[in-house]
Order: sequence, then C-alpha cells, then structure tokens
Amino acid sequence: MSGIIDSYIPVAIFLAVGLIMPPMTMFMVKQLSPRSKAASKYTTYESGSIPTGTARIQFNVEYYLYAIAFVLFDIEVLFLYPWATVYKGHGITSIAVVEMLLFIFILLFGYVYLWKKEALTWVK
Amino acid sequence: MNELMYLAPEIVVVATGLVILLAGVFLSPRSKNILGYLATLGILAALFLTVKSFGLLTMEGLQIGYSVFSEALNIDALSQFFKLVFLVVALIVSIAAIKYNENSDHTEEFYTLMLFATFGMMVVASANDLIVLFVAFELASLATYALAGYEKQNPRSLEGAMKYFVIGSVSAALMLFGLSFVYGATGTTSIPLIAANPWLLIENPIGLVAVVLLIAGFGFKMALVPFHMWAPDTYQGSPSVVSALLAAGSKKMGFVAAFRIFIIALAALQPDWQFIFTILAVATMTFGNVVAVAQTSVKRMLAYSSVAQAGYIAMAFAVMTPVALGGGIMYALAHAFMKAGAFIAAGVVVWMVSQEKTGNLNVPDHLDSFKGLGKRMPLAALSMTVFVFALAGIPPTAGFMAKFVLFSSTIQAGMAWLAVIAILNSALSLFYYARLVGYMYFLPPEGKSVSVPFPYAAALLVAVAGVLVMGIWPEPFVELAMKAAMVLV
Amino acid sequence: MTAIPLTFYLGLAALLFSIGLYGVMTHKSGIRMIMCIELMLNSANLNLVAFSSYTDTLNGQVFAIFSIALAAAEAAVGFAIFMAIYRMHDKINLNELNILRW
Amino acid sequence: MIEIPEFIIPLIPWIRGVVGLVLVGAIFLGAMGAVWLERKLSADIQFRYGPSRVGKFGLLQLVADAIKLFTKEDVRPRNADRLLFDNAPIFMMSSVFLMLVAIPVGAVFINGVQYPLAVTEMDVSVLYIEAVSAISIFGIFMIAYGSNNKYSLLGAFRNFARMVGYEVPLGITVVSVAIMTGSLNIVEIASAQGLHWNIFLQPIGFIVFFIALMADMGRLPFDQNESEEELVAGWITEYTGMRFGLGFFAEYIHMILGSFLVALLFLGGWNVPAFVANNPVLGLIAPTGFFLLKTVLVLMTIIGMRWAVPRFRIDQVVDLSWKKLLPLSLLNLVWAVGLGLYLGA
Amino acid sequence: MLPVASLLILVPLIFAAVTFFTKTKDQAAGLGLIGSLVTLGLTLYAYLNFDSSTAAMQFYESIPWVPFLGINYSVGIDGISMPLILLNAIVIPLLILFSWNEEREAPNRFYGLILTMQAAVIGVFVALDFVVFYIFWELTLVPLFFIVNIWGGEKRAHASYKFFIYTHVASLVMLLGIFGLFYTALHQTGVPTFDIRELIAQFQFFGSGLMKDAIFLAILFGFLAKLPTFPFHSWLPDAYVEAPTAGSVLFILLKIGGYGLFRISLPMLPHTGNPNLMIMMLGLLGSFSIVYGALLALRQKDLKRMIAYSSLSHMGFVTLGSAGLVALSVSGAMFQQFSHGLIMSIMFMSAGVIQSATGTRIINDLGGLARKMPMLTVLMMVGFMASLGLPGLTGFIAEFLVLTFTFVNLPGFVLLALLAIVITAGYHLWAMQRAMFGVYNEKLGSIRDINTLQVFSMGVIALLVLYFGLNPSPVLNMMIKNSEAIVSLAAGLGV
Repeated sequence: MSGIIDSYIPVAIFLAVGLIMPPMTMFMVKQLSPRSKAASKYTTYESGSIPTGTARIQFNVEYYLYAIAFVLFDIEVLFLYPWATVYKGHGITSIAVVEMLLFIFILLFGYVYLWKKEALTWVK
Repeated sequence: MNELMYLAPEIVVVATGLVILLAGVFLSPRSKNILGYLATLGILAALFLTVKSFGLLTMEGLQIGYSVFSEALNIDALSQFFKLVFLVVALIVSIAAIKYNENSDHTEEFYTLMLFATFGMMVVASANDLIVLFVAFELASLATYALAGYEKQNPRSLEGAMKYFVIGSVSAALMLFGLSFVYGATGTTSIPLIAANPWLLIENPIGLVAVVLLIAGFGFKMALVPFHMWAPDTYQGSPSVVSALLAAGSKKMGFVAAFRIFIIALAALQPDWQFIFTILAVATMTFGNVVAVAQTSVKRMLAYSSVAQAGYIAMAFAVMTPVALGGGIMYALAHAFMKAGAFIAAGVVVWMVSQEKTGNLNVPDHLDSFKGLGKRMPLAALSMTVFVFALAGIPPTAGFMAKFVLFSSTIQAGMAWLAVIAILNSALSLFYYARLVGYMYFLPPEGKSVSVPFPYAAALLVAVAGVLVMGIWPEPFVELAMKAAMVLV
Repeated sequence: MTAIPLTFYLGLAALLFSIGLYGVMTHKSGIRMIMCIELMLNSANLNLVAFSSYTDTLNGQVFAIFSIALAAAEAAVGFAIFMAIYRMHDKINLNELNILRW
Repeated sequence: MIEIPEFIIPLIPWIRGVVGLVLVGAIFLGAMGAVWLERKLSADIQFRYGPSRVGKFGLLQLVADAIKLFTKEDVRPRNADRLLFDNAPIFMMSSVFLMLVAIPVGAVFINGVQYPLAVTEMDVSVLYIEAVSAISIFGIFMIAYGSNNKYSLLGAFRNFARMVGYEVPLGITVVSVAIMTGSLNIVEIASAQGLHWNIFLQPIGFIVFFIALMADMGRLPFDQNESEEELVAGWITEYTGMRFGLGFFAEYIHMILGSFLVALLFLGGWNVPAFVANNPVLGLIAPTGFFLLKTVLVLMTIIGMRWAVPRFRIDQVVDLSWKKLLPLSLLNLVWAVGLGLYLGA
Repeated sequence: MLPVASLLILVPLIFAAVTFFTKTKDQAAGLGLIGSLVTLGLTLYAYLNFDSSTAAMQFYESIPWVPFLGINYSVGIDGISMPLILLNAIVIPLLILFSWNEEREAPNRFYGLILTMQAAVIGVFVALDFVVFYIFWELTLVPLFFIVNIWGGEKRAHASYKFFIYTHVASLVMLLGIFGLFYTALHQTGVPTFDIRELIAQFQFFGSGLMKDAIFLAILFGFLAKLPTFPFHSWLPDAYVEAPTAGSVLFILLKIGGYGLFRISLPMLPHTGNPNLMIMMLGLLGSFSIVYGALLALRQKDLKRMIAYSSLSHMGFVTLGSAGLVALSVSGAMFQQFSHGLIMSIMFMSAGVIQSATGTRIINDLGGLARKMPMLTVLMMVGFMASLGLPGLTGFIAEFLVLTFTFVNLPGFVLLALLAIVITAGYHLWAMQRAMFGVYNEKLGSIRDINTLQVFSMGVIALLVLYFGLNPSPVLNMMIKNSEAIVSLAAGLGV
C-alpha cells in the first residue's frame, strides 16, 4: 500500500514542477519582452487576409467515427494489459492463451465488420 | 470442456450473432433476407439445447445446479427457465423481424444486436457473480439502446431510444454504485459468498444504501412505477419488434437479475427490500392500469399494461413464498408470450398503415387503425384478441394460469389485501383490453382487407400457440417454475 | 505515509455521483448528459477501487476495468443516438424533443 | 553496503523526486542538443551547412534562439479564448514531465546488482507512460480551440484523428512486448531482455511500434497537424515567442522520450554481457553509455526519416493505422503468444 | 359407456372451430345445427342412461392436469346438472333454426360463437374441479361479449362492456373465494386439491367462522351477480335488451349462477359461521328480486326490457327456493331454472320477431298484432301464460313448489313474494293485451307472420312448456335426490 504511494511521490513532485514551469517561464518572458500595441497585431492569422467567420467549426462526422472506433479498441487493449502480466508464470498459461485468443478472435469480427462497412475509410 | 456443454445455448446464440454480422457485410442487400432465417434457426437450436438441458438438472430425482467458469456462472433451474423465456421472445421477434427487415440495408445489424441482447439476458439469468451480472446486464442494455433507435429516419424511434438510453445509463450507474457498496460491505463479488456472510450486510449501514440504489437501478429496467418514465415512450417509439424484445425480454432480465441479487445475495436484508417492493408493486400495477385506460396509441397502451404486469410479477418479491416466486417466474414466461405477441400484432397493424399510407401516419398504431381489423386482417385481430384476453387473465390462456398461481399464492401467504388489489387491477385492465377488442371487431373497417405476411403470421402463431399451450397444459411450466423457485429459497 | 481513510474515498465518490446525477437531471444537452453519466459511473469505479484496496481483494479492480469498458461502449452508443437525432433535428436539447407524450 | 539511517527511509521517495529534477535539466539540454542535431543532420543530408555562425559548428545557435524566444513579445489574438490559450502549455509540459519521471535513463551495476537510473519505479510504468503521454493532446486541442484559428483547429482535428489511429497498435505492441516478461514494469521489461532483444523476437512488432510512435510524436511523415505548406503551422499557428517555444520544446522532449522507449522496449535497454556488468568500473558506465548510444541512434533515425519519406495525406495516415498497423499488431500479438508458449515450454 | 361429459364440451367446441372457417351462411348455420344436434343426441344418450335414483355423480371422468396444485380435469353429471344440460341441448338447435332466415353479417362467427357458448355453459355444468369450473365460467363471457357487441342494438357497446366488466369483477371475487377455500383446505390437510366436492367437504373443518363466512360470501357474490339477484343485477337489463334475439336467449340459457348456488353454495351454507343469517340474506334477496323485478317490469314501455325485468323477477324464485332449504323447495328452484329457460326463450324470441317485423319494441306503438301474426300470438300466449304462472304450464309448477315449500321455513319472505304474483300477472296481461290485441296500429304498415322455421322452433319449446307443465316428473325426478342430499346436510346440522 504505502509502497505504491511511495513510488508516486516523485510523480507528484514532477507534476508540481510541470505545472509551475510554464507560467513561470511566461512570467519571465513578460518581464523581458518588449510591448507594442497595434490593433492588427491581435487579429487571427489567416494567411494575411482578413479573417472571416468563427473558427469554432462543426466537427466532421468522420472524426467522430474514428473516435468511437478508437475508444472501443483502446478499451479492448485495456483488457490485454492485466492479462499480459499473468500470461507468464502464473501457471494458467493455457487458459489465459485460449481465452485471450478467443477474445481477439471475437474482436476481429467487429474489426472486419467496421472495415467492410467502410467505417475505417476516410473519404467515402 | 464439460463446462462448455452447459453453456451450449449461449454459445450457439452468440456464434449465430457473429456469423450473421460477418455474413451480412459480405452478402448483397437482396440476399440479406436469409439472415433472418439463419437467426431463427440459431435461436431454435439454442432453444432446443436449453430444453434439453433441463434433463441435466435433475439427477436421481435431486435438484442440482452447476457452477461453471470458476463459479462465475450458475446453471440451475432458474437460469434455464429464464433462458427459455428470453429465447422464446427472441424467437418470436426474430421471425417477425424477417418481414420487418425485408428491404432493410441493416438486417445483419438488427439480428446481431438482437442476438447479443438475448445473449446478455441469458448470461444475466445464470450470473453467479456481480461482475458477470453487471457486464451481461449492460451488454443486453447496450444492444437494446441501439435497437430502440433502429429506425434512424423516424424521430419517434430516436426519441424513444434517447430517453431509454439516458435513463438506462443512469440506472446502470445507480446499479453499479449499489453493487460497489455490496462489494465493499462483504469484500466479495460472488453471489453465494455474499449470501454466506449475511451479518456483514446487516451490521453495515451501507447495506441499506445498497438496497435503495439497487432497487432504483433494477427498477428502471423492470419499469416499476417511479422508474417507469422511459418505458411508454420507448415502447411506443421503437419499432414494434424491438418493443416486443424490450417489454417481453429485457424487462424479464431486470427481474431475474433482481431475483439473483435480492433474494439470493441480499437475503439478509429481506425485511428492507420486501417492504419497498410491496409498495412498488402496488403502485406499479395501479398506476399502469389506470394510465393505460387513457391511451389512444395501442403500443403506448401495451406499454402501460406492461408496466402494470411488472407490478404483478413484483408481487413475488412482496410475498416471497416459494409458490409465489414460482408464480412470478411463470408469469414471466406467460408475459413473454403475451406481450411479445401483442407488440408483434401491433407491429402488423403499423406495417399495414405504412403500406397503405392511410390513417394517422404520425401515430400509426392509433386505436383508429385497429377499426374493423377483424375483417381486414382476421389472423392479426384474432391473435391480438387472444393476447389481450390473456393479459387480462381470461381463461384458458397463459395469463390466467400464471395469475392463478401468483394471486392464489398471495392469498396463501396471508396477503389477501395485496391479492385483492391485484385482482381489482386485473379487472380494471379488462376495460382497456376489451376496448381494443371492440375496435377490432365492432367498428366498421376503413380499408381493404390485407393478408398478414408470412413471417408476421408465423410469429403470431408461435405466440398464440405458446399462450394457449400454457393455458391448457400448464403442468410442465408450473413444475419448471417451481423448480426455478426452489433455487431461490 | 499514513493511509487515507476509506470514508474520504466514499465521500468523494458520493459527491461525484451526486454531481453527476444532478447534472443528468438538470442539463438538457445530450453531450452533457453523457458526461454526467460517465461521471456517475466513474464515481462508482472509485468506490470499487477504494473498497478493493481496503478489503484486500482484487474483485473491485477487475470490476472497475469492466465497468470502464462498458462505460466506453455506452458512451459510443449514446453518441450514436445523439448524432442521429442531431442530423434529424439539428438539436440535441432533450426538452425540445417531445413528440411522445400521453 | 552503505547503511542507510532509519529516519531517511520514509523520505527516500522525496529525495529521489527532488534529485530526479536534475534529470529534467539533462533532458532539456538533450532536447536542445536534439534540435541542433536535427538542424545539422538535415543540413548534411541536403548538402547544406546548417547552423554554423554561432559558436563552433553552430553549437551556440540554440542559446541564441533561447535568448530570442525569451525576449520576444507574447501576442495573444483578440478572439482567443484566454483561459485555454494561456494554460495549454501547462498540459503539454506536464505530460512531458510525467513521462519523464517513469522512464529509466540507464542503470549502474554495483557488484553485479542492477540499480536502474529511474526517478521512480512503478509496477505499471508502461501503462502509465502511455496514459500520461496522451495528456499532451489536451494541450494541443486547447491551443487549437483557444486560438480561434481555422488552421489551428484543422491541425488539431488531424492530430486527433491520427492519435486515435495509432494509440491502438501502439498499445497492442506494447502488450506483446510485455507478455514476454510478464510485467508492465518498464525496468523489468528492459532488463529481462538480456541479449535476446525484442526487435529480433518480434520484428513486426518493432516496425509497428516504431511507426506508431513516430505518428504519436507527430514526426514527419506524420506531421499533418503542422503541415507548414497548407496549414501554416497547424495547431501552433497563433503561438509566438516563448509560448511557441514551450510547445515546440515539449514536442522535442517527447521525441527523445520516444527514443528511450524504443531502446528500452525493443533494443535491449542497457543490457550488456555479464562480464562487462560484473566489472566494477565498466559496470558503472558501460550499460548507461550503451543505452544512451542506442537512444541517440534511434533519434538520428527518426530525424533522418524526415528527409526520406514525404508527408502522408491524412486519409493515408488513417488508413495506414487502421487497415495495416492494427492487423499487423494483432498478428504480432498472436506471434508473441506463440513465442511465449514456445519459449516457456 | 361414452365419456359423455367430455364429449358434451368437445363436440360443440370442435364444431364451433370448424364453423368459424365456413364461408356462406348456409354452411355456417348448417354446421351449427349439426353440431348442436349431435350435442342433443349425446345429451339424450346421457339422459337415457341417467340414473335418477341416486344423488351420486355419474359419467365421472378425472385426469390429472396440474398435479402440483392438485388440479384435475374432472367432470361428471348429476341431477343438478342434467336438467340444465338438457335445457341447453334442446334450445340451442331450436335457436339456430329460429335464426336461420335472419340476414346478418359474418354468419360463420355468429354460429361459431353460439356453439362456443354452448360448450362453455355445458363445461360449467359438468365441471367438478374448481379450476375447470372457473375456466368455463370465464369462457362464457367471451362469446356473449362478442355477440352483443357485433350484432346487438344501438347501445350495445355500453351494454357489453358493462356486462363484461361487471361479471368479470364478480368472477374475480369468486376466484378469491376459491383461493381461500383451496389454501385453507391445503393448510388443513396438506394435500392440494381443487376438487369441488372435496373442498366443500373440507369446508366444514375450517377453523375460523369469519374465514368461512368470507369465503362463502365471496363465492356467493360471483353466483348472485351472474344469476342475477337484486342489488347486483344492473348489467342485466342493458345486456338482455341490447343483445340480438339469439344473444338474449343465450343469456337466458346462462344458468350458471343458479347452478353454482346449488352445486357449491348450498352445500357450504350449513357450515358457515352463521348459517341462519345467510339463509335470511338469501331469502331476502330472493323475495326482493321477485318484487323489485315485477315492479320494474310493470313500468317498462319497452317490451324486451319488460321481459328482461320479468326474468330478474323469476330468477328471484331460484334464490328464494334455495333459501327455503326444503327438498321440494330446492327442487322447485332447480325446476324454475329449467322452466325459466324454456319460457324466456319463447318470450325473447317473440320480442325479437316483433321487433324485426315492426321495427319497434315500444308496447304502446304496437297493437292488434294478433290479426297480422296469429301464429306468433298463439305461441307467445303460451310463453306469457307460463311466465305469469298459469297452472298446467311449467312456470306454475316451479313457482308453486318454491312458494309452498319455502313457506315452511321462511313464511315472511314468501308472503312478500306472493305480492308479486299479482303484479306479474298484471304486467304480462297488460302487455299482451296492448301489444297483440285490440286495434291494429296502421302505422306499422304491412307485416308478415313468422316463418315456418320460427314456428317450428318456438312451437317445440311451447310444447315442451306444456308437456313439462303437465308432467314435470321426468325432470323433477332427477333433481329430487340431489335436493334431498343438500337438505339433509343442512337438516343434519339443525339449520
């Protein structure tokens, strides 16, 4: 219990540093850098032309499909991680192998389905 | 490998689902119709295996159950009985859906989702571990969320699906939260082990919290009254075949899960949940019946009636005698036949309306569409009559037999007041059922007569046969239900 | 390191759960609802993991992994439904959807 | 052995953490070196001189650049979302720091006993590293969305599509490696390889991992999120001065850490033959040196790739991941399982 | 021996099923006729083999059905059920003949439902198991519901729903009583059984008097509502009036309420907590029904409605006779059921004919029909006279027995009922006189007399009324043993 927490103390320290460093750097930059105010400087960059409309555009639906596919497959990988640690040396190798292969096999069904449904093709 | 033998029905179902999924994407749209037959065959095979498995459960006259997969699953009379229920529903739905999906591009998705949902329900029925139970519960729920929104172009279907999804997910969260407390109090997720340490739950105040959360969680799926809001919308909006699956199948899943969790695992807290369930049962049946009277959409009416029926089954929790539990379990099967059939019959009418583009297209299942159905589609009307009379508990139908056992056991347990309420409700329900029959037979038809397409007709006949066989020859079903109840007590 | 008391975890989980529930009940946007539901599920996971640690059993963690997977699948289905609604109505505000009522 | 006083023991993690911060400095220097290396190497490949004015071989060019970045004005566009725009670098930097903490940068052998040079050792470090490396995409997205610039947002979308495509094969290959050791501890994975490097055992896995890693880091040919020619600078278009510097730097550190991972997971880490490790002097230096050498080679390969392969179109990128790498990674997993069975028996 | 009891249910049911699939009217009616004639044949076979000298069950069959709950399919015929089966078997073919020439939609359903109804009613009469009994009891609702609703009058929907729900609720209450009976017996003996006789025998051993009363009243309520008796009769006028002629006749043949009274309630009665109170209640309800029905009949303008109320009045004699608890009064009550079935059939048939011929049922709008419809008038006269209790016709025998022998035990109620005799005579004669005799109302246009088939069917019934009025013994003999058995039970307990 405390061993686990111990190994994360450096993580906390690093996180703290990671959180503080960028603002500190930016603070230093503020002190060092010059200042000049010109309205056109604060416009959005659009290759020199005057920006039109908002940039908060609608998601392309393609991205959504990928996101879903990713979430699902990534979650499947989630199951592989604990399995990876017990695969070796826990004396249950044969069951572990068969079941995980079955799992991957079933996963393949979904994969082939997605492929054939052209969910994995960018431009339809 | 012995373990796999006990799970043969599940394996068949899930394998059929996978094969259909892949076959569907490789087949041309025209030839996708065979998928429906394939699914039906798979379900029939699973049904056969399930029925056969009843033989395995008795050895030298003793009732036995098996625990397989490191005690994650339990094969006993209760699980097999509910598998029968789910497979029966799946069979009826699958046959009817052959027609429903006739020109659909997504046939394989429908059948795969349906089979996965059935698989999930079947696993819930035999779950012996909270994890398995929750995972299977969610598997079935997820598949049915998608099925409810199957008609992507139909705003009603989508709206129903959305409500179902939101409320279903919330209920899943409540359930998970509740289960986490059960686990926390006992330190195990195995149902028998939880049951083996009753004092852990009694002494710990979080046991009560868990009960409340779990009742809310399962209550949503069972559509008990304060948690029923999604049911009418979803049942009305979804395609009729899906409504049949939801009302007849998915709801039973809630019950079997509740049986496993409350009666076996949380037996220690019986006084607490029994009281809550008693109140919920009364509220559910009364509310469902009263509101059903006011409906003009038949599917919505059936939905409310389904809510009411859930109240009857929930009486089993309130009474908690072996016979009452058996009655509740038997009612589940009877209700599967009746409600699935009734929704399919409503689906036939919706199909007819959409074919002819007459009548109220916004609410194709409006009562007006049923006018003179006795002349337009005698088979559909007759089956619907059988179903609604069965739902009302008119003999000799499955509904009567199931009510008979359930209500009589209530009296036996000395809860005559509950039986009186249930019986009065049953009488009240006759009012709106009779009105539907009235529309079908006593009003003049508003269109040509139509012949019921073969798959629909076959599905209806299966359901009618089930209703009548259970009504006329209930012995084997009563016996099975009682065996199943023995698992619980 | 002194161990953090179990009640802290439970309290946090309960708090997150309540926030999620409150959000589901008050928010009308589908996406927010899904986020709130995820919050509820994850608070339950927190519970499970905390219990797992304090009862010295692994079931809770296994449970949590499974429920994470299910939550992902649930979100996927939910988004699919909301996307379909969005395409049809150009809105996902649930209170504007009320064709079905009695 | 040195006796450690009793009262220190609870403080050890703190000490490791604080001392570990030295590593940050080293890695920063390394990143600067990497920038220099890239410019120099690119120039060599293209028969140019590259930086050569400031200092010997242009070595001080980076110092000059740093001074410039520090003194440039920080411009925030008028329409930007201030909260997101300002805080995005925190995410990118945190991601880098959090990865850094778990990656060993070598090991010393004292009396034949291995002491890895890692700030912390955890049981699930592989998983942890993957998890925290994904945090940076929040930063990228916050920058893009906060900038309110169409190029930025397009870049971020592409970045997102690419990331989701390559995380999966990456994860699966990592699992394939992990099952050879039966551990998710990166130190164990590295040290367990001995001289049977995973690259030899799982060549397919290595290729998949390497490509996926490149994509994950956004290195050419996978820099669709920047693609200077079409999107100006993609997600980072609106960032100037030090703000740009932070994002840029984070990317480079990412690259170095990626090289570490390749060396750790596939190239045998710091393993050296036993007689070297048991030598009291060489045991202190050789493993780490060998390891860093491999890392630099990987780094140079990554940099060199930039000039060898043209940039993919986004649809090609996505196709590559979903339709080629994913099946290949699954194949590799099955292969690894079989290999594990064979070796285990 | 033929398994007559089962065949009596099966034959009409099978013929009904086939009839549903016929296409033309002639096929349907013909098949219906054949079916009912076969049933009649079977009934006659049973009648000829019937042993009147015993109260025991005859033609008994029993097959286990749901052994777990002790449900058996057991049927049998005895003196209580035989006359009623006979009544059904005789009237149904005549009814089919009577309605042969009527034009109606969906004749296949019409005749199919009639046969289903016959099967259900006979099923109730022969059932010896509470579950079987209840199943057929409920089954009788369905055909009537359809008949009224499809071929009924203007307010048929209202009438049919009212009838359906009303009696269904009553049956559910009865079901509760049956459950109570079953479980209390189960508690006592440990052996589950739904056998009617067995449960009634067990009834006396039940512990609590209150419990007994509750069970008894619950079951009794089901019967009284079906009978119907005074406070529970409100479905009757609507249903009887709105039903088509055949439907009304079927309602009349639906003697299951009274049958249940004899079969179940009377044997239970002596063992209730307070039998005297129960008897008083029955007597009160009976005599009140007689008077109330008669009074209401007197003020009806509608001929059919008048007949309906008169039916209510007559059924009061059944209740009253049962309450009398003397062998002959009970027999009289049973005979009243039989006779009432015959008489009311004629009356409803007449009313139906008049309506279809003239288009109205309002008595004042009729007049002088005797000139145009002599045959009808003759047959109708027989019915009306029998109904008002003219000696020599069946009605007299029944009412005489009931009144005379009930007087032994319940003189007060009999005196009350006697009041009604006068009223009964009054409204019958009054209606007859104004509708059939006097000056012909020319507004009715030209009308024709009833056709041969109608003459035949009504005539046969009229002859039977006459015959059994002169020689009631063939029927009465069957009943007397059973009545004695019932009464001896009561007498043995000093009630």
